[in-house]
Amino acid sequence: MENQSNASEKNSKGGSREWSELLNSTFLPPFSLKGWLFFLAGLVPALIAGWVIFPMVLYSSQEQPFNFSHVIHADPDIGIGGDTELETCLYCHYFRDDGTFAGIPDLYACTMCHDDPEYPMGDSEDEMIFLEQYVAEDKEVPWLVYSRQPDCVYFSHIAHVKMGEMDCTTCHGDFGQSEKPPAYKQNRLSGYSIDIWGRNIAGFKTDTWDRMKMSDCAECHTEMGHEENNACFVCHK
Amino acid sequence: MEITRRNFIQLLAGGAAGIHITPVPWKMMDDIAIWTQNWPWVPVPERGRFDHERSVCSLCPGGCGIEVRKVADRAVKIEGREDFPVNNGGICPLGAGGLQLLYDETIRFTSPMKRVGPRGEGRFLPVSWSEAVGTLAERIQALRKDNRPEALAAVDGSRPGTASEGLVKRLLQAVGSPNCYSMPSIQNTYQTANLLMQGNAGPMAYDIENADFVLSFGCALIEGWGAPARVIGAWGRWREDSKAKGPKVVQVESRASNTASKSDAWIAARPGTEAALALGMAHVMISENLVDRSFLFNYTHGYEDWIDEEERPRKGFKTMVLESYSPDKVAGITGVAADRIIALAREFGKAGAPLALYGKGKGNLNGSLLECMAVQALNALKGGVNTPGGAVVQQGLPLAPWPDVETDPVARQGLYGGRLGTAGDSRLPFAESSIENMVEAVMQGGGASPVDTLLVFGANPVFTLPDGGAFRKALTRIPLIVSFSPYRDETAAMADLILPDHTALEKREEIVWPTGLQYPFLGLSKPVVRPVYDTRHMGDTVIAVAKKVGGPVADAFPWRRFEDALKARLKGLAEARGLTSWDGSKPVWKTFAEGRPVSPDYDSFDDLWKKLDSGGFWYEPTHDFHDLSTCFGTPSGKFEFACGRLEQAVKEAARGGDAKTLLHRMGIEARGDDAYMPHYETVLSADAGGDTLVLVPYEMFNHSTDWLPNPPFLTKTIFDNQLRRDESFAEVNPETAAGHHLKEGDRILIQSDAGEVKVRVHLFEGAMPGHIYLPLGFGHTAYGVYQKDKGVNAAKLVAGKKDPLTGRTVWWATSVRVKKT
Amino acid sequence: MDSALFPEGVKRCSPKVFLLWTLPWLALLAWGGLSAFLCLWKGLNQTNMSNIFAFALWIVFDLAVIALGAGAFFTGFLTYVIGRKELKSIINAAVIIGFICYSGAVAMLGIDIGQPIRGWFIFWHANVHSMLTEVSFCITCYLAVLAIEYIPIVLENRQVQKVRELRLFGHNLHHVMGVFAATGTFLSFFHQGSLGGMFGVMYARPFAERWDFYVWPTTFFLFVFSAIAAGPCFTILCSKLAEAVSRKKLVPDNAVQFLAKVSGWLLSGYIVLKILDTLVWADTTVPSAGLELMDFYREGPYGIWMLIAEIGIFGIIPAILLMVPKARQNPGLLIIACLMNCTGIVLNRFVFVIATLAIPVMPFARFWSYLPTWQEWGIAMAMLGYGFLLFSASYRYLPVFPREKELNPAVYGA
Amino acid sequence: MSAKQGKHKYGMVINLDKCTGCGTCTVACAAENNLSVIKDETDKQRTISWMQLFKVTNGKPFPDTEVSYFPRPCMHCHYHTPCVSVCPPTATEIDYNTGIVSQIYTRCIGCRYCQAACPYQARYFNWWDGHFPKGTERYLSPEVSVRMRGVVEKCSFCHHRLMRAKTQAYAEGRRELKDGEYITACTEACPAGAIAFGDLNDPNSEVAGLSKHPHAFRLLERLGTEPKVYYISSKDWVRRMADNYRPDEFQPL
Repeated sequence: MENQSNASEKNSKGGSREWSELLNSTFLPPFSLKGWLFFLAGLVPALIAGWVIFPMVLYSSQEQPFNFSHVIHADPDIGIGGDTELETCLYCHYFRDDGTFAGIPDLYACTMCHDDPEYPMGDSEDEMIFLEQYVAEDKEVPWLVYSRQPDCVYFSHIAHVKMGEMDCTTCHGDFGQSEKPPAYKQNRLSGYSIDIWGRNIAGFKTDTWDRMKMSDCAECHTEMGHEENNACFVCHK
Repeated sequence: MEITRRNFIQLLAGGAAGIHITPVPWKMMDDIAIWTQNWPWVPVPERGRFDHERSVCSLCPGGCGIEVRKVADRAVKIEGREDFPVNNGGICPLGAGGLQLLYDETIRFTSPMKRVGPRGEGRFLPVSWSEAVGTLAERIQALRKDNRPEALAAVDGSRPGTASEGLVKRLLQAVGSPNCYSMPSIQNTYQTANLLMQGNAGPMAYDIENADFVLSFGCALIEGWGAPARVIGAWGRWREDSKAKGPKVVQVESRASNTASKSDAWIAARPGTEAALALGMAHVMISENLVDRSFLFNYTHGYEDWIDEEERPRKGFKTMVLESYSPDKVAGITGVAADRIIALAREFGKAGAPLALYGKGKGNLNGSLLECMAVQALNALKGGVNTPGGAVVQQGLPLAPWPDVETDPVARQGLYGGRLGTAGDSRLPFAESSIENMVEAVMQGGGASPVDTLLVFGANPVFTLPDGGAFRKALTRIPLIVSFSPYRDETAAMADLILPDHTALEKREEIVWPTGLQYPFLGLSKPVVRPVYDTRHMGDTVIAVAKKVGGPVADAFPWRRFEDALKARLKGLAEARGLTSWDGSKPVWKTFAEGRPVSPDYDSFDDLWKKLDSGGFWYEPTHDFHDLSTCFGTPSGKFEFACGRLEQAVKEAARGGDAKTLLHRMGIEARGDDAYMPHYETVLSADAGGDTLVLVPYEMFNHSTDWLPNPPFLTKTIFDNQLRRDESFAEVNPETAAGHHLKEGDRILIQSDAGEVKVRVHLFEGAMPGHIYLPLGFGHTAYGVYQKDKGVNAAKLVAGKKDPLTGRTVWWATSVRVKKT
Repeated sequence: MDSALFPEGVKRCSPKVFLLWTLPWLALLAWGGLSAFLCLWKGLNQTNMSNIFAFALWIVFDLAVIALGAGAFFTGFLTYVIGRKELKSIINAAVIIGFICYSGAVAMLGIDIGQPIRGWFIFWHANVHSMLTEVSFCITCYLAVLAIEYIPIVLENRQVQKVRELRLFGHNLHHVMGVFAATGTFLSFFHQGSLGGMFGVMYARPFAERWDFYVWPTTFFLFVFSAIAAGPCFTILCSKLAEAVSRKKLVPDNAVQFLAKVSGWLLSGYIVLKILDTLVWADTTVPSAGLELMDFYREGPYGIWMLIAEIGIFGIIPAILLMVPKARQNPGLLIIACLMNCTGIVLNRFVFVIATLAIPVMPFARFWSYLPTWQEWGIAMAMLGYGFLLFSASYRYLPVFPREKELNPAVYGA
Repeated sequence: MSAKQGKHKYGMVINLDKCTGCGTCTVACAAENNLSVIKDETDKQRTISWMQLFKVTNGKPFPDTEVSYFPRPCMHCHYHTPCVSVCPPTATEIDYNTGIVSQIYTRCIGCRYCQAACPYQARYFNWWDGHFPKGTERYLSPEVSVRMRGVVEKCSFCHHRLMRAKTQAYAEGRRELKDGEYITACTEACPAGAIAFGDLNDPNSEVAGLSKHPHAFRLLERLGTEPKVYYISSKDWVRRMADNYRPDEFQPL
């Protein structure tokens, strides 16, 4: 009995010393070179996996049904002209009488100009695809919407564009100048577009249109002195 | 080199350190947070342009204006119209839940169908329209070939006076069958009462808004009677503030219904004794001289004793009432204290513009003719006939008649001899048609059923007829049953062929004169959404069938489509002086009372049609109250207390023989002159009383009780002491319950001569002692999960007397036995 | 055959017997597993919980086991912070029981919430004003602490000891145990309290509402108090049960007696406060809500008996039994006293959860009764099975009772 | 301390003298807000009905019995909102600029603490996956997101209708709403016009006036939750039903 307890006493005292040695030699410098190597052997692949492979895996990429050039359509000589850039945008992406926003124009809106499937207005084959497969078939174009928010989100364009006098670019960037719509990248986990879910994998934000998440809305509301608009129901439904 | 455990740890440490300075953990955390919020199987409603369609609700005869909110051609909400004179913004539960009747595929027929498997099971296979129409047409041709066109019968739930009803009648007439049966509704009762006392076939038109004392005999005023949104709207105005004085409202009913409770006073008379109560009041008013003598003297017949053309002295209404309806006697009959009757009579008699309304619940089922007449007699006593705030005498809508049907010999013979049962014959001169009698005829004898082919339009008699299940039995003997119902209802389940109609929001439908409305009104619904399934307007189908049958039958339908037939009728309105819009500035009942003529806001029929199509209604906001000398179409040309037409009919039927036995067969026990005047006939069979209870089925406003399925949303408003899971509750007065040793929630068996049901007990002080109350509309055996097998159908228990003269079922009082289980 | 895993030189029953012993508990676990699957797969419609009984059997169970599990932190507190050496002989048992109670409770909560995969939002989007947030934080942290306290016991397994690093690791954990004991005490104090607070702050539920003392409603302190009063008794009961089953003496009497005495005094203190609290509540909160005390005790089965039983029968009596040395030294009375004490606390939690929700506040709202489904019972019973299994296994393979050998000379020889 | 004062304070006044107990408000609410339907809607412990109808009787024997109704939306308690303070993941919140108590379904974890804390039984838990029989998903409105199983929901004063009204106003170049531009679905549907809705802060609004009616009262006023739903009844027995009173505490008018 006696010696037993003594033994354990000593053991544990000695134990503590050994223990600290063990810890030091494993985790504290100076490391042996071999130690370093092993450390790096773990570190480097991890970094590659995290910064290079992960982003590729996380997002799927899809192309639009056919090419659409904002440049051509927004060219006053060929397509739509407006006194201001905003007016040009609003020509197709218009507000309805009840103030709701039409978003991506439906087939009906397009056929205002592209009224006859037989007679294309330009000479691009994409227009032919559009006329043959959609106008002729009277079928809506299944556009992939870059800035589609989740269903639980309510967003009022008129409140921002008309009352808030914001530019389209603030959130949508320079889509208006695009020759070709970029690929639609969807986050495999959250299911949302990279354009609202953060272009930068690390979550850094250089331009206002890099991201359209709740925090971004709130941030802007606050900056503009509209904290009151950070109440849940203002943007949720 | 040898790898130590330590090196391994270092490797892991490196990896761990590394991954944490990449976005992986942080980005993942963020994305997973969102991932947990996505539930793939939760529907995400499609976005799109918001839109509105203005139309009229045709789910009930109420004629409410509705605005249907649409998103990208989907109807997402039904709301009331502010610019509509009848409901002025309001709507009812059924209307608000209407979309569930449009889109729920599980309760609808998605195309024409042919039955497979046994009747009642409801298993069908789709067939093409041409095949379906062909099958029916050939059958009809065959019947006509063997000279028995009368073997074609129809049960029609279309509302009286609509083009739909007209087309069905027309089809049968052209084919040669007199056996067209309309579903019972309070309208029949009103029209017959009007015919007998006022001599016109117009609807009952009550100027409620302008009355200063409203005495309702059983109308569920705020629970769906008449044009619900109209009455409830008025009710709301009356209760605006204790300062704003509405009329005093008194409800006569045996149960503390919402109407009874919310009224200013509640008179609890035994169900079926309302006539006696009215006559008891008459006794007081007459003896205390609280009557409008000049009206009675100038414009009524049979009030005072009179001498007929054979110089015989006849008893007048006054004498009859004074002899037989003293307050004390009436108190004995009704269970209402004599002094209460006297007080009520005095109030009614002293009021400036009192109005006595007659009804039974919502009015989906028939009422009692004699009761209706007795109540109308009260109005007459006060001169409240064709006056502002009274019962207005109206002649019906000025619709253009269709060309007469050219019948061929086959048809003529069928029409002459082929009448089934005895409706309209000597026994029931005033029952234009009686399903009860058709059922009787079909069940009679062991031979083949006299009905070979039965068409069912917009009705579900198997469920709604309060006949203790007799109709269903009759169906089993009918070789071919064709249902036009859009819904998988009980009757359709018995059918062999389904020619599905559109539902309300998909079709054109008229609302001809909302029940009880004081001014001429026609509502016209329009399709607010494209038909969701492969269905067809029942009118179009009827025309198609007729065309297919060919010959004179086809010729009877000189129209391509239902809409042409409809327009042909509506042309009549173009001639009349009505309006098709309402600016909302002044309620119609005000302009109506002022009686100023208006100039129509349309100049041609096309103009009218355009406006009807967009606005959805036509009305005449004015009325001539001064034509009392001309407005009555009775033999005497006056308002008749002693009904000449009735006496005439009985005389003819008796053919000089003894009227007594005939009257007895008509269900009238009263003797002598009383028989031809509004009087009281007892409704309960002799075995009532003792330890039996009187079963009173009641209709609910917040639950569909007629042929339409109940939208599940409405069940949210049902209390769990009316229905709990699958069990119905019967309301019993605590005192009565104690007598039968029943506690709240007990399971009991209710037995009548017709059948028995298992329900649970709910103790309710507002239930009349000795009576037991069961809600109607439950106990479906068809439709979808939300309607099927929920509770029991009170109609299946109804058994007992028939209403005198009309032969309709007395569904408001059946004596039953109650057993605890 | 598994004897190599047994602690140094102790006797344990044969694997066959041990297996037989575990069977019933495994059965309970299976039942619970099925229930859990149904609840997670089909949703909480598998239970009889409702919009009226938003909290039900599971929450009662959680509150109860967390209260009873308080023995762990309190004994730890007495052992390491106060430094009562005699308790070293029972601290291991206390820790394991605590670990069982808390891990079980957390598992149950995971099934109880409607959106288990979002459970962590409590931390992700924490609302600091919510007592439940506080509870979740402290319980999770404390569960970690318990795990840390449990590890060294595991590491003391004979085979594990052979691995140098682990052995050393275990030893060193022992040295810092005091710190964790202190941390545990701190955390437990708060979540035990917050659990009480959860109900005390429902100020629109007069039956539960209590007046605030500083930022906390009195229930905050009462729950802490009652927990530390009942916890040790539960520890005693468990070790006594272990002794009965193993037919060995495992804990020296001085330890048990000390815990019992402490429980007794704490319980008596608690009861006094509880009575005061009830009086104040009945005199202020209740009338201000337009009610009278008896209004709460006339619905269905929830009569005034609850109050009498909770305070009188299962409060005062065990308090006295535990305080009087003669009484608590009598083995039979000691067990009875501990049982009653625990029952009283469980009853208290039951009343706060079920009765609070069952009694309608709106005059026209009606009273509903509630009976759990077999799925609900399944989860609850699995908790029991899990406890027995883990404790039995620990006893079999770990030196839970360090003084087992010296206390059983008959078995192990002097 | 008293509740924070915001710009608007939307509230409701329900006149029980006008109310006929027809249930149109309940149905209109269900249709407007994409409420799901369970097989046994009469299982009142588990059905969801943001605007729930409660039936009361005066308890007098036949034939003096009277029934009346309490349509009960969420009270949107303005002071110390019981459900808001207890929600662990901040899934519900009161916005003092509208006075509306929100519920964010994608945030809710379904712990149901809010249900326990609410004395009005105004909060409903989704015990089942929302069930929409074949075809009926077509009547769902995109203005209200459909709830998943396992979360709590409640009356939102038809908040999306506020947004709708604002959007309309913006389209017309107005920032402020006129009284009556924003009303809830139940208000709009009631055939008796028994429900009034508007901004209690606006002294000229209909509700502001009605809420000061001598017969106006609120449910469980004594608990101090400051509900923004008022009721009006000229009947003492009905008014007495709205709160708890000890013997002879209640003052008839």
